[in-house]
Amino acid sequence: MSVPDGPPIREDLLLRIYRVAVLTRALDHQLWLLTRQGRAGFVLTGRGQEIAQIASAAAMRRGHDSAWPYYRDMGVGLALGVTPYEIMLGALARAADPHSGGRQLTMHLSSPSLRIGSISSAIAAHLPHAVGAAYAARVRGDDSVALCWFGDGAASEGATHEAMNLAAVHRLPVVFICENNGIAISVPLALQMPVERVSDRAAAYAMPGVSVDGTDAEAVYAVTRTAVERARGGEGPSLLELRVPRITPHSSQDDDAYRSDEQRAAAAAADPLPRLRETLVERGLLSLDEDDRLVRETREQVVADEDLALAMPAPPPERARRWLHAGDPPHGGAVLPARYAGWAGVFGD
Amino acid sequence: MSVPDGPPIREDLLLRIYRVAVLTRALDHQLWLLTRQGRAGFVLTGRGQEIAQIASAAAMRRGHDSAWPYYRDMGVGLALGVTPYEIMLGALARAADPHSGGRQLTMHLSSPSLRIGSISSAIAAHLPHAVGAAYAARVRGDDSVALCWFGDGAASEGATHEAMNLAAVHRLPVVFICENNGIAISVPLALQMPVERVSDRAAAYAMPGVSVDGTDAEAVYAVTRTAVERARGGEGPSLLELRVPRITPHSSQDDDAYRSDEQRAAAAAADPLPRLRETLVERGLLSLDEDDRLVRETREQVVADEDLALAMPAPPPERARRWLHAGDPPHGGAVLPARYAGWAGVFGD
Amino acid sequence: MTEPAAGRTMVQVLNDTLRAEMARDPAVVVLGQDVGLKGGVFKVTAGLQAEFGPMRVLDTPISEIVIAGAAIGAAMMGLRPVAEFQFADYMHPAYDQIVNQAATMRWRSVGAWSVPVVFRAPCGGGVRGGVYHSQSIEALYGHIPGLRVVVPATPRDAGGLLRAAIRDDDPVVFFEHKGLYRRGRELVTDDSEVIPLGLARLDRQGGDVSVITYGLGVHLAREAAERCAAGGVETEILDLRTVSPFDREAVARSVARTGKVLLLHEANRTMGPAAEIAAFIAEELFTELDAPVLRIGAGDCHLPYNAPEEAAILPDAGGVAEAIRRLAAY
Amino acid sequence: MTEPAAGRTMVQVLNDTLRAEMARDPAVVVLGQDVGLKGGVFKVTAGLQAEFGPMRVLDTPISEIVIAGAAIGAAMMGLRPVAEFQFADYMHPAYDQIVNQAATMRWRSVGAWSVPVVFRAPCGGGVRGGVYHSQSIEALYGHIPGLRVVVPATPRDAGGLLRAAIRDDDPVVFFEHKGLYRRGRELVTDDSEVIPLGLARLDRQGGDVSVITYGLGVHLAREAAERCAAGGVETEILDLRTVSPFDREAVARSVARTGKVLLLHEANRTMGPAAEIAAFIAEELFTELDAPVLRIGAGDCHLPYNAPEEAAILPDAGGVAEAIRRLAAY
Ligand SMILES: Cc1ncc(C[n+]2csc(CCOP(=O)(O)OP(=O)(O)O)c2C)c(N)n1
Ligand SMILES: Cc1ncc(C[n+]2csc(CCOP(=O)(O)OP(=O)(O)O)c2C)c(N)n1
Ligand SMILES: [Mg+2]
Ligand SMILES: [Mg+2]
Repeated sequence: MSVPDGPPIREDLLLRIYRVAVLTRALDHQLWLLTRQGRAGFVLTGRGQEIAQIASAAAMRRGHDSAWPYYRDMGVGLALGVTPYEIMLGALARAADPHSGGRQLTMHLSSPSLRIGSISSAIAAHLPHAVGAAYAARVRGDDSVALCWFGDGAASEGATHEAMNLAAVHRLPVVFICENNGIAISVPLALQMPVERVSDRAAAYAMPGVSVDGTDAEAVYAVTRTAVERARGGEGPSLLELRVPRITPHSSQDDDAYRSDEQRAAAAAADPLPRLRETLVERGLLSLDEDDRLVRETREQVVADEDLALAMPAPPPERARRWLHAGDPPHGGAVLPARYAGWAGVFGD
Repeated sequence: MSVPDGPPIREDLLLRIYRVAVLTRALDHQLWLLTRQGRAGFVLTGRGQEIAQIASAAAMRRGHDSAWPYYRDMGVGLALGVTPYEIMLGALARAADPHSGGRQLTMHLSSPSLRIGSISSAIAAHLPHAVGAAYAARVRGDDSVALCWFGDGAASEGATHEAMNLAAVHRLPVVFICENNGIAISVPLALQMPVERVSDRAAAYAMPGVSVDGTDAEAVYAVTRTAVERARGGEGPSLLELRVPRITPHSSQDDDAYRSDEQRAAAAAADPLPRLRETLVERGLLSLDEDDRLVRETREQVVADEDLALAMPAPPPERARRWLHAGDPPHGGAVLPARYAGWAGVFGD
Repeated sequence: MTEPAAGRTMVQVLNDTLRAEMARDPAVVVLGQDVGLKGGVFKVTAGLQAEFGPMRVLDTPISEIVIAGAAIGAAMMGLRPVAEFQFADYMHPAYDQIVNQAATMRWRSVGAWSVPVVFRAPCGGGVRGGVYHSQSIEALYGHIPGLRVVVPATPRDAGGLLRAAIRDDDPVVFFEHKGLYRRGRELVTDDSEVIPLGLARLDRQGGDVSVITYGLGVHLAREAAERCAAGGVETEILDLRTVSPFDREAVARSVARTGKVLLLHEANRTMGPAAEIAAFIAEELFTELDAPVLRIGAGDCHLPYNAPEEAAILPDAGGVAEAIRRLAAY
Repeated sequence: MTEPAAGRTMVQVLNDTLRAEMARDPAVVVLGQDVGLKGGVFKVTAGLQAEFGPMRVLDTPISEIVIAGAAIGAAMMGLRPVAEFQFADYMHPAYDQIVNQAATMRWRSVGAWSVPVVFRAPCGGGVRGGVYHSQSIEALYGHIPGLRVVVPATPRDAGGLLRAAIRDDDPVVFFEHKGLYRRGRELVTDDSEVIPLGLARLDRQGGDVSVITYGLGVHLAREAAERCAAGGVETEILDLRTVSPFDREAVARSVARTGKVLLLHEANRTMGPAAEIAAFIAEELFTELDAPVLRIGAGDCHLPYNAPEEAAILPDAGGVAEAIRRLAAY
């Protein structure tokens, strides 16, 4: 089965997706720098997967639909309104980090207000949560959809099978989005699954399965939009495969030695940002000067966030056991820089 | 995908399958009787699934291929050479039961010599074991195949997905055999999976998936034989769906009240034994007199086994912790009645 | 509902409590295998699907991971799921969801997410259930921060504790001993009673020896206490009700009263809950002790289907009485 | 192999031991995530796939259930699999296979089937790993009949114990503390040493106080003992090496020598392994005790990524020294 093409993307949206992609890339760059400098302990980013993440997130109804991303989904977070400052706070394990108070590794987002589930490092453990969120929507009779992002390796977990099966049996409003970067740390797709495409799995659950080039913003937006509307309309879950490159090593603790120079070069060559920039320039939506300014200003913004975050305190030791159970005073979250007043990621303006 | 038809079944084999089916049914009948009389604590049998079990087991190379049945597979056990006497010993929780020494519930077979894995009550937990057995064959370079039987409900477990995926990635010699009786205790197939056929799952693992009428001995034998040879030939795993009726309640502790009279009547009407008898009679392989004698003698045999088993002692309390670890004296097994000298189930003579 | 004169069994009280909580709060849902049409293999959920429909009482596939995981996600979105596992022995496939997800969610999100789920399962042996229908696994959850573990001993406690567990904003693992489901009836007149989690109940007074236990152990202790009373030994029985966190004050008070303690449970002895309580006493109540702290649990073995071996592994009233007498004579 | 003058780290010894056992016995195989081409995220399996091929060193999908389950089935067919979980924190999805299958197989088949599998996993905190790369979960397996649980403290013990675990005919859960992988080197001259499971090692002699511990705890205890020695307090350190079953005789001898015991581990305190040992002492060595049995474990909490909170939860040498002095002064 395959999802028919969705509505054509609005051009202003395409530009917004690019802006968030530039922001994601700038933050990504800065986090790797911080780690090399030893000021952050660990970094893991989604370089190469930004467009897939942002364009799919752009297809949801923000604050209404729930998002269940995984650790590589910085683009999803920024698209939904998480600020770079918060991500800096988390990467630097600062007390004010509203997502985990510096308790979880970098990029483990969590935001009830943005309806972003708490990311767990445990692969595929969140797919059942997304299905539970969709079940809750059914029970309560609201029309929210649960979108769930995960990697190709996550498709091998038993949890993934059980989640997709239950969602399909009851036609629950879930969109399963696999960011297939062809590898799981060092394990290539051919050792992960016997099928050509992750989307081939959809047939096992009688749900639509679509595979698109995850570096193509318009294609990603279209298929996600269609799957979201389908879910909202009571027609059940879909499985989307977004094919993307993994440009960096798995994480700052990985040497990537298991990939050949050619493989790494091929991944780098598949970088989706230049491609989207070209499209925008061709269509006269962005001039190269505007792009230069955007890139420069974005980098300045991220560096400013970094300086602010670096100045924030680490969690106090006596806080360690707080929030194990209900009843503790609220964390309070982070005071955002003024520039983020009304900030709403790709949905801005 | 679908497996091409296998070799036609040898007619003498068809008769043997029937003989074991009659034996399975007689034992089944006697076990329910024992339970109603309160002399056995619990009974759970596969009435309606015998032909599917026996004809599929008949397709394996006995003592060479490994068998990983589930609790309902009395037919598989008897086909492979387990004696009714042993099953009686187990159902009556006697010390001499060679399969579990009366430690497991009825029909939880285990026999290294017949290469039957130890049945666990835990649904689908044995599929990974079958895959491990196939992996061992690959490592050791022998050409044995692992056959694994399970129910439709077992298809929903994460373990099932992980097992099928790993087997398919490495084209391991496994045959997955789902006895689809359309229900899991009280949960109908439509609440268990969104697909029409369990065999639809095969596409997710790029393996052949075939669905046949599990009351048709020739069809079951043919598809299993083909899948076994395929596995032995290094072409990888297959998924077979054998559609069968569940004629009894789930077990002696189940009231079957969740099924309508019509549903129960339909299951009874799909009984595979009369069908196979007809075929045999039509083909002149069995006369009604011969059949009467077979049924009578078989019942006498089972009753004789029951009397013997009833006379055997229960396990001594001081044995309770034996065999928790290596080093304890062997169990020793059961002394079989003389009539079972050379007994080899469907492979007999 | 009006109380039947004869009182109610634990199964009836659990069923009535679920029904009342579902009627009271539309956020309460029940999910699990065979919980709907069949009403559960032990009938704890009987009649609920007919009353509340197939979504609020969901018959799930045989998928323990997503039973637990969907309950967690639904709880994060405002529901109060009661997830049933058909037997405690079949909770293990969901272990990751319960210990790595439910138990960590609030802490790892610095209080932002709540997971008000009750993970229910029938537990316990002595019912000829064999290896996979007999397990007592409370220790596997008692070691995990962020979880509470409850094991009721009486119909009244079962109702009051389940009510508290459902209304609690954090995950609770709730074990019901199969051997207690229909073991006698109790008059439960107050159908709104909420028994706070973490509070023990003094089941019997007696100055010579304290038996600290829970679940089926309470009934073994009662029987043993009767036998010992005949010989003039007075036994105090403390029913913990909540195994983790257990009621340290109540334990301390009991030890102060008798100075002699027997810890009892059906779970396997080694690294069982009794070990924690014994360690607590040896560490903080050392000077109060007049005798060694004795423990009785199952004999560190799986439970078989055959009766003689099972009886040899499980604790019994005779052994409990013997230990009480040993302590009294110390 | 010739021993490098500087000795070897625990990672090197584990790697050498796996290589030697695979060369010695063709039935030994290694399976897990990233164990082949990458050689494991901690390099414990480095170079093995190049030497023994992609089947005997199998890079599996991210499927913990079948990693454990296939190891079990392969073991039943005569192999001796060493199944690696990338982190102890990710063993939980395989919990059912390990406790309901591996642990019960021999017992439930009255001795007919053996499951000689080693379930290996890096464990432990203090490495900024956060909630899912820091867990110490030995208690979750120590409570299960049919399993042995091993946690080495030194490179030599890691090699000798892993060798014993691989050659053992029953399932062994083998935890390696990440903080010890590269913490110092040890000369390991005998590459054939098999250290029997269940035997403790006297790590340090001293008559005043016994610290009974294992894994990283041994190193905390050593540091604390040095500090206390300055103040004239002599500390004995007993390294259990095997957490379950633990060496009761060695514990009894140590208690007899000092009469004062501190139990120490990094696992969470409540219902941790130390509780079992404390209960054993309170029950069977009561008359030998000259002081309360003290326990130190992690503060019953998940472990965070940020350093200050993590340090507040984990045991440290300072706290251990304090407890030793408290006991000495008792
Ligand atoms: C349950 C579980 N097992 C193992 C791991 C270790 N691990 C962390 S990331 C990773 C690879 C994930 O690959 P994939 O799902 O393709 O996502 P990607 O990192 O490629 O985006 C693994 C195995 C884990 N985090 N959780
Ligand atoms: C892991 C696990 N969960 C739940 C159960 C309880 N249970 C026993 S039989 C059964 C139904 C199995 O249905 P199916 O797989 O279709 O086999 P059938 O009994 O229909 O032959 C269930 C849910 C179990 N044994 N194991
Ligand atoms: Mg990947
Ligand atoms: Mg079925």
